[in-house]
Amino acid sequence: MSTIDGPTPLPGAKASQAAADRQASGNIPGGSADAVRKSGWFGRWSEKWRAMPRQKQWLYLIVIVVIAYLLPVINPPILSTEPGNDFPLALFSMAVYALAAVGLNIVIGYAGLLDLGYIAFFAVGSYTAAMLTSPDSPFFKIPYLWTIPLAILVALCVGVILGIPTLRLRGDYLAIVTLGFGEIIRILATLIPAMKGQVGFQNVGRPPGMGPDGIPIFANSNGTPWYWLALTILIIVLFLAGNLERSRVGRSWIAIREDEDAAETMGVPTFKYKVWAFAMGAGVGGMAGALFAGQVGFVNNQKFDVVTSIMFVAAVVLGGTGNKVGAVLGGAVVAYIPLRFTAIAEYKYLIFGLALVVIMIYRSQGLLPARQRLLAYGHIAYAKVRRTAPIAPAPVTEKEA
Amino acid sequence: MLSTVLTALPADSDWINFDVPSLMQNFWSATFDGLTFGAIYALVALGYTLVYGVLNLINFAHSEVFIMGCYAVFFTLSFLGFGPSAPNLGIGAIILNLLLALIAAIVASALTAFLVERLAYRPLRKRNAPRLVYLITAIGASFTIQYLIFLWRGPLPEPALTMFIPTPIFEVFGTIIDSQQIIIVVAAVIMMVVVDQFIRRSRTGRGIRAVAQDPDTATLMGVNKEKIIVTTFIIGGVLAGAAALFYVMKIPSGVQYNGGFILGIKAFAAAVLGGIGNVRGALLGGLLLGLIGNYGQILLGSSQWTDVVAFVVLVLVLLVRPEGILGTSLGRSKA
Amino acid sequence: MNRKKVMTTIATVATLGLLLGGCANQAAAPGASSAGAGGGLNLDVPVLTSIETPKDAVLPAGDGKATCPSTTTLAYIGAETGANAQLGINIFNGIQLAINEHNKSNPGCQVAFKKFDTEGDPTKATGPVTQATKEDDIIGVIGLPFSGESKATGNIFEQVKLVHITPAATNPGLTTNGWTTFFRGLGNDAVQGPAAATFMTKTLGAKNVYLVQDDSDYGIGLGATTTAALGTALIGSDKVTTGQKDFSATISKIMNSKADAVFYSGYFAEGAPFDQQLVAKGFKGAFVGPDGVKDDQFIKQAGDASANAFFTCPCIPGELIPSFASAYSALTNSQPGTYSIEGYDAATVMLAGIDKGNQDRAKLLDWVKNYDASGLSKHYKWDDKGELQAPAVYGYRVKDGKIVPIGAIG
Amino acid sequence: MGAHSEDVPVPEDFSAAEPGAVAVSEAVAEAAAPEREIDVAVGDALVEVKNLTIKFGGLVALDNVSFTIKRGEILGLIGPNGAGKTTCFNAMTGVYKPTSGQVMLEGHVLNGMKQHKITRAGLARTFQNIRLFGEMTALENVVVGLDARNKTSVIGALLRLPRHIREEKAAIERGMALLEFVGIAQDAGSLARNLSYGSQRRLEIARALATDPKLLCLDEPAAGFNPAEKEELMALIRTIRDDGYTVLLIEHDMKLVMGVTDRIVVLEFGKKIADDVPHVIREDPKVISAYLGEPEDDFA
Repeated sequence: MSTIDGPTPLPGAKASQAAADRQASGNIPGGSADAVRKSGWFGRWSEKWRAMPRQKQWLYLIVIVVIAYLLPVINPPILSTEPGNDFPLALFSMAVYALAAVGLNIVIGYAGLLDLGYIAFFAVGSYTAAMLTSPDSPFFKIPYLWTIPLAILVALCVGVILGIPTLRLRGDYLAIVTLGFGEIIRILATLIPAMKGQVGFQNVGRPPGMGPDGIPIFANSNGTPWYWLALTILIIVLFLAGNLERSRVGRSWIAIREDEDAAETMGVPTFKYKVWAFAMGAGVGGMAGALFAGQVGFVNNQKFDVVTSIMFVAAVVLGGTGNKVGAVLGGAVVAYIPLRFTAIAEYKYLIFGLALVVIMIYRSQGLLPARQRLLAYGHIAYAKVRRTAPIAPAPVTEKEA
Repeated sequence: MLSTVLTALPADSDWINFDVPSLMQNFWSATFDGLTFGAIYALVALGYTLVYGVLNLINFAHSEVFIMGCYAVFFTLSFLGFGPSAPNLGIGAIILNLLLALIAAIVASALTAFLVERLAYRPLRKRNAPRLVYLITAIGASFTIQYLIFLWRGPLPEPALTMFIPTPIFEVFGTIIDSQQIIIVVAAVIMMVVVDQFIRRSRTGRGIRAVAQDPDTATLMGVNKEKIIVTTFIIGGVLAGAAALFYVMKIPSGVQYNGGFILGIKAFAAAVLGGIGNVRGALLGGLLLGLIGNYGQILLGSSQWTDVVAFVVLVLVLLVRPEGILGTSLGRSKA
Repeated sequence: MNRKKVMTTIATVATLGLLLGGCANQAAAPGASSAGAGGGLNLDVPVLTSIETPKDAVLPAGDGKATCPSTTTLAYIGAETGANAQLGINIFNGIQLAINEHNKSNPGCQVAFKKFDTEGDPTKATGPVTQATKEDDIIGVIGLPFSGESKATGNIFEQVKLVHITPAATNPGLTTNGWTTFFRGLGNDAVQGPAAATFMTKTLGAKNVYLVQDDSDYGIGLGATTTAALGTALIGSDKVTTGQKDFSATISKIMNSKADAVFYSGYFAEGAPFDQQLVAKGFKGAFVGPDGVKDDQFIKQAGDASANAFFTCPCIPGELIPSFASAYSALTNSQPGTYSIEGYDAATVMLAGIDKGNQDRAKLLDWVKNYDASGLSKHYKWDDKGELQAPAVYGYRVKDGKIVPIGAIG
Repeated sequence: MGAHSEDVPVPEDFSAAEPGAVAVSEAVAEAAAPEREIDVAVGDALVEVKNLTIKFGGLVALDNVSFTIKRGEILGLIGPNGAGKTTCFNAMTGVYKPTSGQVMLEGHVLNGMKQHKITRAGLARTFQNIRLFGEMTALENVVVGLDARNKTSVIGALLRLPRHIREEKAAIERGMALLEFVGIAQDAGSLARNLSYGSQRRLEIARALATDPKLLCLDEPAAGFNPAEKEELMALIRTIRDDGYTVLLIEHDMKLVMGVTDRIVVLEFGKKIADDVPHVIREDPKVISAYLGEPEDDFA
């Protein structure tokens, strides 16, 4: 039993029923009316997006990215988390959460593996950075920036090590086992003396550079450069995730999510790709952890608990499972809400909980339910189809439903 | 990474060692304590297992169903004059009061379960939402309830109240077994047996199994699926309410806004260990998890090991038996 | 089905009856009377009813003639929510009291007070601390209460030379970071641990002490200094986890070890249920905890079991200073809690500086560095690392459901 | 349950084009799998099933069944309900492990191989109860099948190395060709779950063909079709065979089986009871008695 019941192929009676339904709804399978009804103004918005010429899309993207970079400088009044929390630092937190959510989206959204212990990889990344840069650690030291690729690598390996035994399990069994592993990693940080438990590691390294006032550019109180670093990494990761999505790898993941047995029968080495998904997600999580460790400058075992892990899952689903842009949005929102509402500190988690329930009830597909595109050159083919088949009433291709 | 950490460790690398003499010395007390707590796990685990059986849903808000029961116990007993000191009452009066608390807890938990189902899950079922979405609303509902309690009662646990002083009843292998342990284990096992029989024999129980096996066919055969789902949530709530009474009995200061969360996770692990969807599996899983945790922490020398040992065993069991120890599901269990 | 339920209920009731029958015949609850229960232990330590406040104690009110810009702000940074919120609430109420008293008598100098919430979590602390350091009006900070968050953020204060006095963080390592802006308003664990050991072995006369520590920075640090000071009196030790509720395995080890005193190095959230379960299992000895356990919440959550509890604390019993206690309860409708008076005194140090014209960060830092005067609780003079020069550790015990002081113990 | 042919503008096209279909499709198959060696040695054994036995607990689902599938033929596997057709099928494609016996493809033993390796070895299948990837477009579904022959690695995809780009472009082209071949090219961009029933069945065939199989196993491909659609399907299957593929067909509908297959293996209670060309099977008393009681008027 897979945890993500993708809309299954429709056998027997259900199929004809569904077909009849479709006829009733105007006989436009996956037609625009259908889509708009299901996804509201976001859907309309994303439809417009698809209809735009590529140059225009790029233009918009560049504007969005520039605005994203300028956010800490603009510090927009209503959006800002001040006076409770420093806004650039809040943005950094949001970017880190978004990064983690993009990584987890590979595991949950693409491959359909419910991982409730994702925090383990975040923790591995944090500890990698801390133990190789903090003066509190007995290990050899390397410059902070080197710990980022290393954190990816270590987390990736841990992902493979944890994945090989656990990924034979399906669905909710996988969920509880990953949850367990998440806890185990945290507790081991308490139990293994070298990992220093709650005592933790102080003065975790930072990227080089000194400001004119003698304070390092990447001081842990200086959110803006950290945010820019995280945002840049986030954008690169989004590009790479897009590459994976529109390839054999992404297709295999989605196929596994949709129907693991059928995927195996179609020649997809499902186990191998599940491990890859796990490892890729872990790598991104590890990177997010290393960034986080660098900014906070202090790593101990307190942050890596089940609740944070579940927050990451919430971010992915909230944003729209399977949609990497949605994951960015989900991650940012999940990090933002508690930071924004510190003025009413006591209500922040209540607001968070209610928001999860309400959003999920009214937008079950998440905030951005756009479907992933799985072919690098799909638009060419689909365009050809559109040209040659003018009879079909405006076949809306490769769009969400 | 672990291995690098281990090999690169300086002299203090003896963080893991097996204290067998300590385990031998404390074996029986660890066993009885483990069974007591395991029985509580089992009762909560049943709630997870039943809901999972009919809806294939991890009801993350079940821990809050449980904690509402704890609050009901606390308020009822406070109202009845219980406090930090052992009550100066006769046996009959104590039993009566505890029964009242039990009823209150059952009502509170069942009501919470009902409301969670009604407000968080039913709207999703109507919309045919993907299953992951249920998980997130469950988490959202869990947070909401927790922080409603937080706003109402504050961050701290409620003051302790003593129901009765546990008295030694008899001694086995040099270890005293007290009245509290016996009450909890015996009552929990009786309840589980009742539920098991109820699922197997009653009409509603058959309905539950039918829905668990195949919701569509069950509906075609005239089973009212919605009603069955609500009933299942309520049964889970009733058991969580009972568990709440025993939990507060054992840990008087456990009544706290987030007090159910970790216990909920352990109970869910117990359900999976025994074979999720399987009523007897929940009992077995709960008791085993209680025992394993206790043995593990004594063997390894600190209670910080409890969860590590419990989860490692869970993983190992699942690797050998991917469906849990008693791996048949609720639907397929024999009538 | 109904019949079955009824039958089960009857069966359950019958069982309950049987078992409770056994308990009703038993004598009074163990631990209900603490005196002499521990066989050879001297548990009846006399209670202190008043302490002497320094005659020359500086009070926040000052001389009433101070003037300062209306933007002058002091801040509290620390837990307002989260598991350890109560400690934070105790502290900022103390600060609020000091500032209220100051502003009332100094119409020309109205100092503003701001609070920032860290939840006591080191990873959440950088945001609020950075925000506070960016607000130029904030010239002095009281906080952060916990060692972990202090460790994570000390360098941010250092970068902008913003003075902060912690009213509660006791980890000895905090003053070894070379920070010039960090001051500790109480004795650290290196002072408390030995004092606790002496208290147990000498005052209580314990021969076999079992030490249980949690996994917190605080618990581990204090556990280490106490272990060292106990020497051969220590017969065993165990570790527990933050958030743990069931201590049965640890307790069975303690019972088998025949310990006559248990030292719990951690916080009340775990300490209270631990003591409660310990006594419920028939433990007759003394339960000793440090300042993290000393809280009214401990008594509430441990119930009657708390009758066997003693505490050590580098904090001064604020409730024994009548003027402070009454003013505090007028403000908050509750008695002063642990560290209320430390918060009050720390605020007083800074307010006195402001009154003397030290109204920017650099001057206020200098003021605190060279401070040498008595507060309501003790004498405040820091060494070059930011440690108090003459800290005191007090002993407390539970008597009739209240925490009462039993005098200085080291 | 009839499919809604108005959903499917394809069949009309297809039946109209039927006379020339073979000629067209050869070119199509060429595009779909250009590296494929056209098998000339028609008639030698492609797959050998030897003494295949499968037991579930005490139940013998398949009892010592042997048969061969010759290169270039359409072999029908029939039998009453519960005769073990699907079990046999699942054992061949690696879903079940045989209790004893062997399945060999071109002399290589398939037993114990992972399912995806069996597929890559050249054995593809469709599902009786359609199992498409619902959230993917028709084209993407087919490309998943094509990926069985692609070699892009994760790193290659991540960095868009040349091979990835080459394979992606080729995959689109071949995928479209295959969709055209089964007649649903217009729906290339529609989500599989939104396709009509008939198109979903066709898409399953296209997806299986995309793995470039030596043997194509179809599990009741005509289930739920009306007679007209069955006709079209028969034509399609023949075209596939004429294109050089070998086909194993499990089917309930006798008319379809008799009309399209070159040879038929009949199972009953897990045992093979007949193995011959259609017109002999039609007369076989054992087969007739096996089917007695089953109201298959097509057959009687």
